[in-house]
Amino acid sequence: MNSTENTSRDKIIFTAQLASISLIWIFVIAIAIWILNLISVSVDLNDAPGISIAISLVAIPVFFTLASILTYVFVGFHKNSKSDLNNTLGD
Amino acid sequence: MTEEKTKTIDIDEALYRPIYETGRGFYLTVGILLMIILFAAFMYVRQVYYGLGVTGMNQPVTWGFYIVNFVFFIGISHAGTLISAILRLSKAEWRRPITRMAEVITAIVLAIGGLHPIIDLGRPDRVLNIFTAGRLQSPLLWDVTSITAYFTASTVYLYLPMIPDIAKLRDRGGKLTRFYDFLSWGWQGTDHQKKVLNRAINILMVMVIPIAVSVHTVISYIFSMTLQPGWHSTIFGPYFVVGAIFSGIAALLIVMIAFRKVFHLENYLKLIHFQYLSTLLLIMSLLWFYFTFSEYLTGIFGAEPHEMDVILYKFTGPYAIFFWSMVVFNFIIPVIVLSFKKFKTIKGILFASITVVIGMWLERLNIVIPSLANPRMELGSGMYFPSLTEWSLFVGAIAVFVLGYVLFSKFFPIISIWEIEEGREESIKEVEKRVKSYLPGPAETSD
Amino acid sequence: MPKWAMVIDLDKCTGCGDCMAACKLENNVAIVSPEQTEEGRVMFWMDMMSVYDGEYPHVKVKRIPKPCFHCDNPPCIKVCPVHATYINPEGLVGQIYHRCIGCRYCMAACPYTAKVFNWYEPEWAEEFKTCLNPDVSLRMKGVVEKCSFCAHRLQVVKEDADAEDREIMDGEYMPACSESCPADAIYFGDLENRESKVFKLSRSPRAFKELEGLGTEPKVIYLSKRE
Amino acid sequence: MRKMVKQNSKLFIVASAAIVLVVIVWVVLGSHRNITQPISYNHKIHIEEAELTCVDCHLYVETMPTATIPNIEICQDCHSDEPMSDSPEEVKLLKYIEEGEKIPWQRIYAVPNHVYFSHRRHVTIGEIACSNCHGNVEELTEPPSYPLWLPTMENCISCHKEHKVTYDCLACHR
Repeated sequence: MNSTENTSRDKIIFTAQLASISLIWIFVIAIAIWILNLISVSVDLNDAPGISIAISLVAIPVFFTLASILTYVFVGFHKNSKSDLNNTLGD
Repeated sequence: MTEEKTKTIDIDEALYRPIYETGRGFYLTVGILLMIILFAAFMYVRQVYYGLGVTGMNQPVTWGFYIVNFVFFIGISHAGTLISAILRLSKAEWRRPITRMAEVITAIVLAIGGLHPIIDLGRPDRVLNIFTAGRLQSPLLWDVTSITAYFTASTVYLYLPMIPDIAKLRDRGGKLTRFYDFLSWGWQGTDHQKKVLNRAINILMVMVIPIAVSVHTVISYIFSMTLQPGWHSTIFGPYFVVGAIFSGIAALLIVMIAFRKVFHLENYLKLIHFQYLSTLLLIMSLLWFYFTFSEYLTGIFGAEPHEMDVILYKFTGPYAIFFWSMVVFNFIIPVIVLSFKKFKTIKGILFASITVVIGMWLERLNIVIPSLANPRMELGSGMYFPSLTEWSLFVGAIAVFVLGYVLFSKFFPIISIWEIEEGREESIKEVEKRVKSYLPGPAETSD
Repeated sequence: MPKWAMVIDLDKCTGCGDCMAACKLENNVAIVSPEQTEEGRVMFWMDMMSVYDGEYPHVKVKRIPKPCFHCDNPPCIKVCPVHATYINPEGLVGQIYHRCIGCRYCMAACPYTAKVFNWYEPEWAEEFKTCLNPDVSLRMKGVVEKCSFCAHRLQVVKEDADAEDREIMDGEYMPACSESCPADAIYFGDLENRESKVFKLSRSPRAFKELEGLGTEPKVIYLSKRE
Repeated sequence: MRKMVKQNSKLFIVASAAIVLVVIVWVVLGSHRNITQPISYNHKIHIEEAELTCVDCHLYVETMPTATIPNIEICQDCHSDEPMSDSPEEVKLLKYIEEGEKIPWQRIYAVPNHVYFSHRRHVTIGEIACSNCHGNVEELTEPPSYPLWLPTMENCISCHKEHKVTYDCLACHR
């Protein structure tokens, strides 16, 4: 943490972690878009739109919850490590 | 602080060793597995090139090994997350060395099982039609959604409890530090981080159970939503879930016994773990029999002619051998082995688990093929012989599973180190406190 | 909106198999080698069921032509994951070969086993290739196909009627099987049109449908005095 | 460090923009497979000076599913031994006629075999002008080198929806 090389390495890893988190969000949003697209197709063709909407109501929140849990963990870890740093510095 | 750390590392050195020491056996195993997988891949490419004619499927038996294995592998996947979530949720302390192994089974097997319907497609080049023009009314789409959800959930559920262990590997230095640093998400083991992680795991384990149940229910719906005799049954949902957990526990036991032997984990996986799990296996075996019995009894009692055709075909037709060996493997052998203390040794449990896995595979076979072979119309019954392509893809799928497991164990500890530590440090006190809270306190005297 | 239906008079049917041949030629159904047929991969859109009653030597054989039943409540379309099989407003159950991903779920779900699959790339003998019907597209390996009630003929008939600004006449739209039947046992027409022959025959006391109890409401109606 | 990330992000944006550009160029160029006809036929002259209409040469447009591309049998009704103009293209045509050889026209509009497309349905019954799909051919002084309107399923369906006519699969698929 003292050497500049170390911090730059940390930064790269941190951005990679951020990227992986955003990948999960992209994945989840892609699934939501996909399901919404299927609903629009089923409405368009009048092909059991009720069932499609019912399934989407269950499926989409599940995916979003999963992504939020991951984000919560990631943010939770980092929020703390900063305050911890301050604490140790303060001590 | 540092002294304590080195101490604990010394204690659990056996768990780190497989990651840092690579023997010739590892390369040999990986090489053999890769060869099997390559051959399977070749057979698959051949199938894509020539068409599904290279399999043994035909009319009316339009589904064969691929769908059987699909249901089978997804069933095995329930080992994992579901067992580990239930054990975590019920605060069973003996879970600690088991959960990780179970979760890994889930993640790998789900990926394999989820690919099987694609292998089964006549036009895999058009698989994207599902995304552009899918119909959510079709049970196949329910499957796509629920398996994706389960795969995501179980991967997250595998990953989160692994973070502290990854951080340990990162702190050890040596190979792949950057990789572990990336995966450890800045874990420092502070109290706040522990709180966050525990909360996330708690939410996940509650979430994972209904998702897991939904997955196998939905897979049973593929069959029970049709009008075919032998499939169109309301019991299929719970029946499949029970069967899935049943085969999952058996697979978990096999994996545990294999790793105990290869990695010398006798200190972690003790006889008591196997006995507890095998008691669960015994319960599931009885439950499985109960469901099977109800299924066939309602069919036979109602005696609807087409239903009877299928049942008689299963009992006495060309597939009778598979039906009866399923009963022996799934019920008679496990019940005999697991009911008597004399047989309930590691070897006995291994034997029972292997028969259960085979028996559950036979059950999937008995569900898929006899119904299709006996169409309602008067066309005579069909026959199905799997071809070399189907066999090699089956073996290939198993090889992918073993390879995935072996590679996982090369990069990550197969037993959750921090949870073992936590068990040593905290849970003895906590359990004591918990048990005390169950017990009646000193009688409150009136006045 | 018309509702196309077929009536097959089993009392008239001689079981000659002409409908099978006509269908095969009209719809470019692939000709499967004897070895593949042995393995259960024969392809007929119009199949012929043989039902044997009694024991040798007193065997009674019933021959029943079996096309796709074009159910009003088709079990196959509910399970299709990609909208490759569907029912159109005129009651025809269509199969769109270029949409089909070959999962064969519809085949597994069809209680009448009316669908066939292209296990290999479809093949014809050299002499046959010159007489393929240009009005019907050729299928490719890995897709499901089935009797379409010769829907390509309806496209032409409809256009003729529209050009002359009139309704389609009874008997104008006829699938190949119905047209070629030497015993005149296969009728085809509009079930909504009360004047049509099919409507009248469907009300006959001899009329019955296959597996009526399943609620699939097939639009192929059989006539028979025998049980 | 941040600077580096910023620079990298710039690089990333530039790289992705380049990829997108390449894809667009590829799609645009790839879809227009330029076709040169054996004779550079001038639609404009034939319509304005010879006062012909589309149907005069493209027979069966109004009565049959498939329209025709005129060949020497039709051309020679007007173009006989004497050239009518000083166009070098007419010389080519006269040579074809003299030798009784068919002009090897290249077809640029085609629907796949599994689609039933009828000109009569669209032109006579639906009363759709030729230019609706074929573009303003009347103004062209040389033959189009690529289809002005691609007969893809999306294009067909969007037009069918616009005109509120059936887009049932079996109306076109066969």
